[in-house]
Amino acid sequence: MVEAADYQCDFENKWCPGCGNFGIVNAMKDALAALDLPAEKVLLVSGIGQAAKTPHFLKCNFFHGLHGRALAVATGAKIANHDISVLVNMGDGDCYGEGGNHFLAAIRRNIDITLLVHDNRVYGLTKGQASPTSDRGFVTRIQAEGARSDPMNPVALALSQGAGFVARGYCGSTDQLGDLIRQGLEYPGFSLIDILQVCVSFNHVNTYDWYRERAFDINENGHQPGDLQAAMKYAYPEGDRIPTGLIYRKETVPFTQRIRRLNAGPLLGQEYDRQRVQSLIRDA
Amino acid sequence: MVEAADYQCDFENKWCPGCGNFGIVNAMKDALAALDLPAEKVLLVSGIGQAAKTPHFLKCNFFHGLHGRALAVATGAKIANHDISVLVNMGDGDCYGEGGNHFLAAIRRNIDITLLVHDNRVYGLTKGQASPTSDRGFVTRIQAEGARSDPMNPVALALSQGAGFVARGYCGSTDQLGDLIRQGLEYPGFSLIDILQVCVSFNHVNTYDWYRERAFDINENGHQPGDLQAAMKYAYPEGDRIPTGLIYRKETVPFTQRIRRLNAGPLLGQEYDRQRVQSLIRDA
Amino acid sequence: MGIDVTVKIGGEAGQGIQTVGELLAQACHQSGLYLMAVNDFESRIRGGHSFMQLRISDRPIRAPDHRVHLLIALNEWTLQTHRSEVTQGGRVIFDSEAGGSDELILPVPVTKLARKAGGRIMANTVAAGACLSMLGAPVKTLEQVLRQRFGDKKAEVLENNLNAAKSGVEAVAGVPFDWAFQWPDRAPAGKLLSGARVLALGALAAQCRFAAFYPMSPATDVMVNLSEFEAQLPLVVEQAEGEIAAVNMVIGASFAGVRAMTATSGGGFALMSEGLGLAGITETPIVLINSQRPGPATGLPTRTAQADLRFMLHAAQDDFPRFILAPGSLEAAFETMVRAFELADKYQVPVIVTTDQYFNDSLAIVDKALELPEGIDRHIVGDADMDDPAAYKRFAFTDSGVSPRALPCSGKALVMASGNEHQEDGHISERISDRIGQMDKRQCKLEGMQKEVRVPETVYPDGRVLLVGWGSTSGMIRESVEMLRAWGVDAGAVCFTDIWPFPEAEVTEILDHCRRFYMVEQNATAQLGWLIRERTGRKFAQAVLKYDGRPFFPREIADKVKAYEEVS
Amino acid sequence: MGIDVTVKIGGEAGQGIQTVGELLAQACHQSGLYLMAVNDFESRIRGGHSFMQLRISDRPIRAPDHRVHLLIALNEWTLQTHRSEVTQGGRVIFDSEAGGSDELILPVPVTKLARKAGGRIMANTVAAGACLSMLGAPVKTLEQVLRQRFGDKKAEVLENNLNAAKSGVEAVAGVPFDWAFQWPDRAPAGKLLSGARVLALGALAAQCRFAAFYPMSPATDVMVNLSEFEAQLPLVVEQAEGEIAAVNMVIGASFAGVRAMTATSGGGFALMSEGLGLAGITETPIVLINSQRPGPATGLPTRTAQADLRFMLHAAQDDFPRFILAPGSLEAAFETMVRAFELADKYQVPVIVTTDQYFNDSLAIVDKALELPEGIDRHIVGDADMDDPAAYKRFAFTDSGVSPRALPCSGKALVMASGNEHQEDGHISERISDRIGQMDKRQCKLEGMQKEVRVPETVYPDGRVLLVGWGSTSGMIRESVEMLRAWGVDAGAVCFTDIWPFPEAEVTEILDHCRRFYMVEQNATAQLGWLIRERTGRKFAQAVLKYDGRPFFPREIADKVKAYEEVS
Ligand SMILES: Cc1ncc(C[n+]2csc(CCOP(=O)(O)OP(=O)(O)O)c2C)c(N)n1
Ligand SMILES: Cc1ncc(C[n+]2csc(CCOP(=O)(O)OP(=O)(O)O)c2C)c(N)n1
Ligand code: SF4
Ligand code: SF4
Ligand SMILES: [Mg+2]
Ligand SMILES: [Mg+2]
Repeated sequence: MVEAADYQCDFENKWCPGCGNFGIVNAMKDALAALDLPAEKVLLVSGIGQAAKTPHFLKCNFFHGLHGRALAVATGAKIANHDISVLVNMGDGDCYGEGGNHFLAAIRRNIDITLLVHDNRVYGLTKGQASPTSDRGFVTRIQAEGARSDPMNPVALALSQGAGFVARGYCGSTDQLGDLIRQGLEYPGFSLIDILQVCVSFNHVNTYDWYRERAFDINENGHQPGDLQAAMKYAYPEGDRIPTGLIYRKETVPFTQRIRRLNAGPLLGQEYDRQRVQSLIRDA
Repeated sequence: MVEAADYQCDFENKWCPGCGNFGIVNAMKDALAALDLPAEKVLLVSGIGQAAKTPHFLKCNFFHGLHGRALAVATGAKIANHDISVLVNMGDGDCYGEGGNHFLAAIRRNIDITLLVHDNRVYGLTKGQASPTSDRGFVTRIQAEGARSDPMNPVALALSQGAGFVARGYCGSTDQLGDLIRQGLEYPGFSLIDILQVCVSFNHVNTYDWYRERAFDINENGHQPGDLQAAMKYAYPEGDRIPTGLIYRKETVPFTQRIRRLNAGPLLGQEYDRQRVQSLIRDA
Repeated sequence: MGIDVTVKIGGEAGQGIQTVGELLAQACHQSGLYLMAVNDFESRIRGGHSFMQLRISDRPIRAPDHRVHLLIALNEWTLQTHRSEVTQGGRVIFDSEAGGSDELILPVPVTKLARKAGGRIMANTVAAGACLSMLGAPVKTLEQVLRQRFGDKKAEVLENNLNAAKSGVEAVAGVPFDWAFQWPDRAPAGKLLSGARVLALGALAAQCRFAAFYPMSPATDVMVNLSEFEAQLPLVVEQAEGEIAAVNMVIGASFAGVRAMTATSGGGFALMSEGLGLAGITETPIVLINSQRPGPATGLPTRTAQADLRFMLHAAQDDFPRFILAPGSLEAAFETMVRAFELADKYQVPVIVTTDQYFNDSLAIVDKALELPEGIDRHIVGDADMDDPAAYKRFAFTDSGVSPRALPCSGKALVMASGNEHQEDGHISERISDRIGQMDKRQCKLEGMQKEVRVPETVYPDGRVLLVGWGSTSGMIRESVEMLRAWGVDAGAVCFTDIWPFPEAEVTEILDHCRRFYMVEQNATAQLGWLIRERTGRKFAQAVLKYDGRPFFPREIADKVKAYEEVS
Repeated sequence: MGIDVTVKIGGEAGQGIQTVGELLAQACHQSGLYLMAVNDFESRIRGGHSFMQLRISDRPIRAPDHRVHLLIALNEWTLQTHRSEVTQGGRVIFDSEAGGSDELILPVPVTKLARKAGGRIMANTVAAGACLSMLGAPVKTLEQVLRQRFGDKKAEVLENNLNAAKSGVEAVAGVPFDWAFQWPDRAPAGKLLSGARVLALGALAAQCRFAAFYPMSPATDVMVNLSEFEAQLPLVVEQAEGEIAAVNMVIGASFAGVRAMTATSGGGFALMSEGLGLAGITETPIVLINSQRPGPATGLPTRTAQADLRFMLHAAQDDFPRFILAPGSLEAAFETMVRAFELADKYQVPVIVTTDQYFNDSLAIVDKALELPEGIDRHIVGDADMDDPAAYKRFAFTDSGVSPRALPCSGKALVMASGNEHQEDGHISERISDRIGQMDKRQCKLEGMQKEVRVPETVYPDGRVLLVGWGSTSGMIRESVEMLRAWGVDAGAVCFTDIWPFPEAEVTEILDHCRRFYMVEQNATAQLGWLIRERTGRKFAQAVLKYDGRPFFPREIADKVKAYEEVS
């Protein structure tokens, strides 16, 4: 039996006290334990930013790469060895800003990884610039007149492009979040969990109090994740209420199953027939 | 009075005979003439690809840049001089593949440019690989098992992110297309016109015949561009029918109006008060 | 002198120039001849002007010739542009119904004959027939090739093509041609391959299992060739959403344990440069082919250059070790790919293999058998190799700088990697000791790497003057040296394959033997020349540079060097 | 000897180290002293360990000192880590309620006093008060600074801070301190600015109207400083969706007619490299600041390095002209920015201005008035300057390589630009004559550009040994030379500001005067050293290299050179 504590890591944490990321790490551990997934079966991949430091704070295999590029790394790793569970931690700037194009491509590939976006609506590690999910008008040191772009809606985007598993979590609701992550890991295909994450140092608008007043659980309220139209509605906050939970889920064919060759097992493990290669080259 | 013929250019055209791009160029000329826009008022920006060669085939000011990056160049140019009309020509690979992230950002900025995507569902200039809009299963020389990713739906994406002007044109319906381009140019804000474009050399699936059977004009059929829900429905082909026309339009605040400074006129033309700068620097 | 004849076929893109070329090439190959076919085409799909230059010989050849013996002009433009290149006794077959042959031009109604044989599309076959007939080839040669090519099509197709070929042959029957030659009837020598295909085969031989790419000329064909084997081998070739994605996917796949590569050209390489550094600091083995074309930026997309050398050498912020290998022949390219994957794994570094459009798109005979390496060492450890897997440190300090590499999710040993500076176990660290330790660890691999580096190949190394180049131009340089020697210039050649780590001592020694050395490069600034100066202090006398996007002819190199020699 | 005292304030990120440092710096500045404040912090927002090192003097200073005279330890870690740096007669103020002062350590209950004065947050002010009091500063100095800083806040805030300061002052009242000094009461010398701010002011002075960026340490602060002026001037600063977008926006804005720039660091620069080539081939003037930090890849994000020199020089495929300028002081940086925009416009090329984290994040006194250039020449033509605007050719061949530049949409002249190779009017072309013509046109600008290049600054150019460096380390190198001379080594310094085009002749001459030269660089391979070898054939004797992410101290340079000298 894998326990959450097995993922306990004694490397010094580098986040601010009170940061919403702590809740996310706990939820991840819970989910991994719930699925009885040992570290040997799990690969964490991340970009660059506060969110992207996450893998350092769990005891696991990980690859902490470049700002914006985690999904590409994760895709390569998953294709190479599709027997392992691949979890990706990215910030909102990381995933929807620098990495926006890979986000689109991951949805289209339906690559079987679980993407956790620590969506704090701000660039944390670089000290508080507006992010793609910051509201228009969000004031920062460098956006004195407020952010000029409209915010991206990642949930709506994913739904519009046919994503099969789309959820919105909240760092303050660890149980719900842990359960969403578990479901995401179980889902065969690309799963997006956009996580409302509080940044106590740079986002003084979207605080714990702010979310507490707004976030509500749609599944508890009877939402059926198979209902695309309702999902599209829940993609957008309604007035002051922010829907959280599993917004949409449908059956899909994950990417590695779309590659005929991989039906024979993970690429890494497949036998390489020297004779066959030699004769193919001879006849080429 | 500006006439379409004013944009006639004697630089040798480099497209294949029968290419859908010819219809697009004609529609562009018609639209520019309809708006009485002289070349002095228009800047064409493009990426790299067959579509991106378009500016060479009109007599106009242009910047033919890098694969995928036209929207960024156009944004910079528009901010520098928002008095001019900026038209962008990109291919589907160009805009939704390499340039996908800039496409997202352009929608969020609502930058006042008109984007024409020559969507031939294939990489033309590089000889026929699958593009982001190719159907899954689309067979090419390098995708022998067929494209593995699901196609992107740019219209749905734009709508999901709050774009204010979203249209789908067809290279074979030049009048309709010309009118859409005209409306796009008139629209204050970002306008997307995804153009179903036939590539006679590399796409033998989505041909003139194929489109002729499927494309239909939703505006003729009574669709009101203000209706977001209907628009979302029209974003997706319904069975074998592909909706074309002005799918959605709403009032928005274009990007350059969101920058307080630019209310005083184009950046390029504003006076630079030497005294003031000197004293600002002295006091800094 | 044996056979040495060049045929040039020119026309519009879409007219099937390449098909004519391929038919001729196959015919030559079947007859046991050697050949080299160089492609010249514009960045468009139809129209414009393109041609293929096919050099035929009874000995191996490694360079195109500037002289044209037989020009096949499928349009007026070709005739006008290239007629002056036709050498003494040469002829032009010109697609025309006008008639009126003269000493040079022989009008043949190619298109008309094709239509008669079943359709315009057969024009290529008509042209090939006429051409082979002029060259004195036995009719059966082309027949054989057509049977191979169209054997599995409808019977009618083959029939029509055979007729088309015959009508081409007949159209020039009895026309005298000085350069016709006696066709051998030997078994084919080696294999007829393009550079792109050889690179792909080399990757296969090295057990490459994953390749990601974004289409970009002239690199795409490497991937096209590789993808052909996807169904038959444990191999996945994935088209990425851009070059940045491609290189990061390759890093991910390699980190997870399979040999992985990408291929691109200038602009794509630029986009990959951040990823190159990531492979550097995470010590992830990757192989990256950069097939060069002229820039800056989009430049001339379908043409050739050797102008990214310094960029490849210095791409990405800060210092880290890498290999740069530039094969000079098809045979070398196959082996270079095998070496590239081996070196990447052994030193846990990125390896750049660089070629160019001329190299990738040209066809030639590979004379050496393409043999798989004896065995492949992945240089990987597992739990069983460790005293205590729980204590495994991916970036442990070692004397060689190379740390034992375990794969993630392959045992109890946790594999942790970061693009930030890190401590031995892979966790990020800003400690001075970790920083210096890891930098030194990475940099000190260069010592071992230096020993792997091959000395440039030389011919006539004792020559008074040496011609120095790198990569694909090796063939032209060698042939130009022969010309120079024939003209009485005591010349030799130095052709670099391994460029980085730089073979300092060896190159210094070679260069110290000559009176003067000349750089021969397809760029505007003699990039290798300055690198030689940097690393050896030795300075080239002059540089023969070509940067118009077209490959060198041996003769133009020889001419320039001779001119320089005359004034020096 | 005059005043030369270093205060080091250390604690956790988020404790307000920078605030203490700024208060002290302002106090010194107000009193007419000179200073330099260097920031050292980790890539995190709270916790960990960071410090600011403030050197105070009555003469201009341009480098940090390795000796610490007064250490303010806001936590135990600081005390343990830095106590050994405290020099003879120095003291440590340690935030502790424990009491028990000894010769070195003076416990002061900083946090407790702050709480008393109104809150923990005031700890910075308490510390500043204690520190200034130890140094012998008149009380009114800090009072003044606090009034300036909090004058427009609520009265209570100012009140509390004044009380906090007072309690700090009182806490150390009467404590003897060897390094206390007589505070002058002079008018402030120059202006107190950070490197990032000076770069921004320089851009303003050059009439930069558009800047696009993607946040990246240590470049972000340039943009933060620039954006401050957005409301007051015709200036737009836009956060882009990534570095690729940033550089392309800048190209678009510049093409459309305004002066435009971006600022980034290593990884971002890598992503911009394709765009750099686009600026190159389209001859669009852009200014790009690359503020370096250690790599490879993400490396050490908040630390300093000079390790991208060769990358900047060779970034992007194929050859094209560019400038690389590396200012060595704040004054130079202001002027360099003005020059950068001027040179970009004049030669229609990209100009890279390079600094580093040490440079951007340090505060110092700028002694020279920051004056706007007399006038600004945009080197732009309009219809009125042309005989026939309809015949305008953006890329017309000229002797200088610079073609008259018109702006698009500014008249009848059509401006057409392409990242593909092109003919004179800007339309794409694959013709050999256009290719060679345009390449030669671009490359021949280097002749004019070469004349703009400034010779490296030298001190004691006749020294037997020369220390050679570039950019931000100029201050440390100069000071180390003084030390060496004081120790009897006949040393001089050569500090490069303009690196490319390379001042070949001048550097050769300078270097030929000395017996030996040593490179002093913040990278692992002596990047400038090898460039010097490449361009002059002269080779450095040894290199003093530091690549741990921390800036040089003059003393460590001097020590190493002395050691080399002793064995040579
Ligand atoms: C190519 C590149 N550009 C910029 C950066 C600088 N950078 C580091 S983290 C970050 C953004 C952080 O924001 P986000 O992704 O939202 O993560 P958070 O810190 O908020 O969790 C940026 C821009 C970088 N490391 N690499
Ligand atoms: C950075 C970079 N990557 C790749 C290429 C090669 N390339 C040129 S055009 C093109 C795609 C063409 O497809 P699309 O954008 O759909 O335009 P089309 O030719 O179909 O109109 C590609 C990949 C390039 N020029 N630059
Ligand atoms: S800056 Fe914000 S996101 Fe980063 S660790 Fe601190 S609270 Fe968390
Ligand atoms: S390849 Fe296709 S898109 Fe390109 S010009 Fe030809 S038909 Fe048009
Ligand atoms: Mg964030
Ligand atoms: Mg296309």
